[in-house]
Amino acid sequence: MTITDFLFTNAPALLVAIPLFAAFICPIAGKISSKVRNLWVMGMMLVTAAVAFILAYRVFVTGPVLYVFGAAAANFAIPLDSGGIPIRIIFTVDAMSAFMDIICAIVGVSVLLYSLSSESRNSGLEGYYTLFFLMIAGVFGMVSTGDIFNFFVFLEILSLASAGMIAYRIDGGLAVEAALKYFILSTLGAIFVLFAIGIYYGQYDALNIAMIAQRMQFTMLDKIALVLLVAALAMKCGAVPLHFWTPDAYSLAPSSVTAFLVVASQASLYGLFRVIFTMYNVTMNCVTVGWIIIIFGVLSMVVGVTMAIPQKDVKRLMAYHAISQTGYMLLGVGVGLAVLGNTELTSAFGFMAMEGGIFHIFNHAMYKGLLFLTAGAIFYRIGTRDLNKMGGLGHTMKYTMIFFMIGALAIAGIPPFNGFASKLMIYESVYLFNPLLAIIAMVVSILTLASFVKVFHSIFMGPKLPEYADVKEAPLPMLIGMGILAAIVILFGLFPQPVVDIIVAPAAHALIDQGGYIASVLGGA
Amino acid sequence: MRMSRIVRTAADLLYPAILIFGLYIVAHGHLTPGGGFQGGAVIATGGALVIVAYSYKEVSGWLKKNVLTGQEVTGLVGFIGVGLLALAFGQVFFFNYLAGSGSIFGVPVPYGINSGELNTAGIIPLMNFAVGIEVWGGLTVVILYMLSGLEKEGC
Amino acid sequence: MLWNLPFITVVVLTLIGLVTVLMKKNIVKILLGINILQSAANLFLIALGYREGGVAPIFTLAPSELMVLPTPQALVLTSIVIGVATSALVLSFAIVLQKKYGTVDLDKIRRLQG
Amino acid sequence: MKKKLVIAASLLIMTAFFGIIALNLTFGSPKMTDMDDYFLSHGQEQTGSNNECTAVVFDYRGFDTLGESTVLFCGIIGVALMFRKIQGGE
Amino acid sequence: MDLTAPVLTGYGIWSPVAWLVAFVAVVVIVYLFWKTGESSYKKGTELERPYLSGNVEPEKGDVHIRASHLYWGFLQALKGYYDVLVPVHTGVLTDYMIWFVAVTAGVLIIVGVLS
Repeated sequence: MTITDFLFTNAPALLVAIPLFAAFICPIAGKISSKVRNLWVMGMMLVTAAVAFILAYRVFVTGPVLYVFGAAAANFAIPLDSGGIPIRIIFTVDAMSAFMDIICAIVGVSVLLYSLSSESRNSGLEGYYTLFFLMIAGVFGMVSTGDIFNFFVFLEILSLASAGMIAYRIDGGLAVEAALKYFILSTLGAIFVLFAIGIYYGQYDALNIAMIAQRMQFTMLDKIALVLLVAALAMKCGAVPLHFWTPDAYSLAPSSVTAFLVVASQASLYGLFRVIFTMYNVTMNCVTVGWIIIIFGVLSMVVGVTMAIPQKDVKRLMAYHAISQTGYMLLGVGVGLAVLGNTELTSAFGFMAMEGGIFHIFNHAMYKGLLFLTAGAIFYRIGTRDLNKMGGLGHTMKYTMIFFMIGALAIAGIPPFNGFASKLMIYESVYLFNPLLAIIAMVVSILTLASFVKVFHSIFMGPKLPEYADVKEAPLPMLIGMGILAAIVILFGLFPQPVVDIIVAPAAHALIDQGGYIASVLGGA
Repeated sequence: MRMSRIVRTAADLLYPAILIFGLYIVAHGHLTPGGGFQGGAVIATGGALVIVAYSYKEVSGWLKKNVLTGQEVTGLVGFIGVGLLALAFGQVFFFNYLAGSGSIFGVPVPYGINSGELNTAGIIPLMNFAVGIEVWGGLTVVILYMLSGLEKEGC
Repeated sequence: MLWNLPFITVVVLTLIGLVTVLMKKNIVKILLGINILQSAANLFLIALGYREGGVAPIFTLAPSELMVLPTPQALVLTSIVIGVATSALVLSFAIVLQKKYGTVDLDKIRRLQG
Repeated sequence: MKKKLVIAASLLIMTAFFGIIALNLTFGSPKMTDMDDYFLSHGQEQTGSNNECTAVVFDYRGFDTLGESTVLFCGIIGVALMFRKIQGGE
Repeated sequence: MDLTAPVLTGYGIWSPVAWLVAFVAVVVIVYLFWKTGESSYKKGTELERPYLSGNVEPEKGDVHIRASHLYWGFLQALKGYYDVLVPVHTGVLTDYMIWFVAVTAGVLIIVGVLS
């Protein structure tokens, strides 16, 4: 067996095993010296990203990849003597999972590069990197797994690691308050998820998502389980009116962590879509659930952006924008869900709306990560997040200003950056569904631009302030980290169609195609 | 604050017993109720007993946080290592490559109800030991960290 | 009604847990409420796996071949350990907040708002 | 006062729906048992473990157990971060 | 694969490259117009300083408009809306959990009873 075969076969397992292994070694590596630790984390991150890209390549070329833990062979999903039921934990990596893997790998690499210098002044760094790798493992596990209980376990890994990271700056106590709010809410959500798992297990004696989907009858109990899962995962992804933890946690976490928390929220969003589309699909009442998702989305968009405008803390403002952008994804995919039962409407605009929503996940992770990283660079140099105390930094931090401009224009949906492409897809397809929703989406986009003009003016414009006379440009590793994300923002803005064709459309198709998912696990049953 | 001599002596006497009992639970995880987590938790309870009987200052002299963290990491690396070893043999992650192989822990088990044979179950006892070591170190170090947090405040 | 008593207990425990979580203001009490909710979830899973007259799924000197389902017990084991980690983290948050804010009352831990 | 009303109403609804769950399931006779019957009948020969719970925990669902140890590790690292000594910095 | 292919959006198309070409063309035209203007601006004279009705020019730091003064009118116009919305974010964890459980209950009613 050659090394390529080995990698191709075992990529889904290595995707989670390598970050976990890196995290386990990290406390020891930190005891030796900080150089060894930095080398270790950077090397392991690059290996993880390479594995993620190999896996994504394989998925986009050959279709869904299975990995059965502990079986005789990696794709041996159903034992011969079991009567057609999967019994082990199965990783089912389809196009949507691979899409999320790519996002996580890109943001992970740039954030880790960035934090090598941004966090270098702090104590407790081995814990920081350990928890960072555990977050990466949690996201990879959540998006790759095909087993609902395994999903719950990775959800818990993600929320514990995120809570530890949010509380990282303990000295003021504010960060601990934010972490407490995040963590208790997410634990409550996790208990709801556990109840839902119990309901599925009690009815169908199955934990595999494909198996549950095949046996799904949409009884009263399934409705309750659906609601528990939707509420818990919508809370985890920060949809209004369950968004209250988001601004606190995003603004108090270190900026590098915040950029990754965006990806973590989107992993929950992925979970929400996976539950709705793969486990239920058309067996449920798509119109009702679709409209619930749309209402979550519209509320998120409007409340998020209007709450952002009066904020004085730059990261809190960006956090509200993150909520608002999550609304676009929920809107796009919700419209796709609402017309799912109707083939004609789906092919007319439903599929396009879903493509827009899913493409927006990618774009949002890139430009919002970039914006949080620039905010972190500013905080690193001047030590405050208060917009009222800032001004005139454009004279000294030129590269940071350029990166901020790219991110701000992308989030506001100004051509030719990537935010415009996905937002246009959402506007035009949603307009065919319900014109009012499209108009709300456009108004929200305008308000986003207005809000970022304010941020840009108060941070970078104006005369050089005397208190920031000797501020220098951000260090090189931070600039490289931001540069990677900025390059992707521009690249995907200039060439959106290849991206849509290669990774977005297969991902949207993988979500809608419930039968294909079941067949890939249960073998054409 | 240290407790009275009676409590301390009782803790001294009980600790080895708890240790043995916990290790027994870990070792027989594949035959009787129990396993790595339960056994590790039992041993950590013994640690908690000692910590409660003596003062934190005294205990922190014998139980070093770094050593316990190292123990925890050792357990975890052992656990994932046992799983990853399967990849080295060309098998799937977490494949039970020792069960029924005739080597250590590889004796074929008699089917149905039987009286139990310790030398069975393949990688399961190895993983039980790894998890037991991890939980032992981990739960003890949590108590120590929390006490150190309270200590700074003076209660 | 009586044959479903474990499930009724789950409902009662859930209610108690939710009331504790929503009405109490002390962090430690809220943690206890969450632990009650977790116990309810664990009891729910365990009760799902019971088979009339079954014994524990261990073949060592088992009294009968009729056994309860093993999967819920594995799930509950996982869930209990997750609960332990959760409790540890929340308690340490409570200790740090007590040090920094001088209180564990949620009504007073509200410097982040708006 | 309005808050109490909301709490009462939502608790009532939650309890009602959880009650529906409780009444729809029967204790003592699971609806489907095919996966667990497989564990009970094949566990001994496939894993060699007499304790089928351990067989499920460490073999059939071993990956969950890795995740579970990781959760514990996460909690411990988080606690360690909470009580670390801060040297300067932010 | 055609890198520059436009995105089909269901209603129209979006081609960034065509947009970019048009953008550059417009910029060039604007530049040409701007070039034809009279360049009477002289450096190092009174023209450089702002004219404030004969008052003394304030310090540079004082003329910077701080963030909280921006969009004051917008916030004032929507005062009723913000008076409702901002107090909802109380900062008390209990309220957040009540929102969570109440929304769950509401969705339970919608999905479980009404549909």
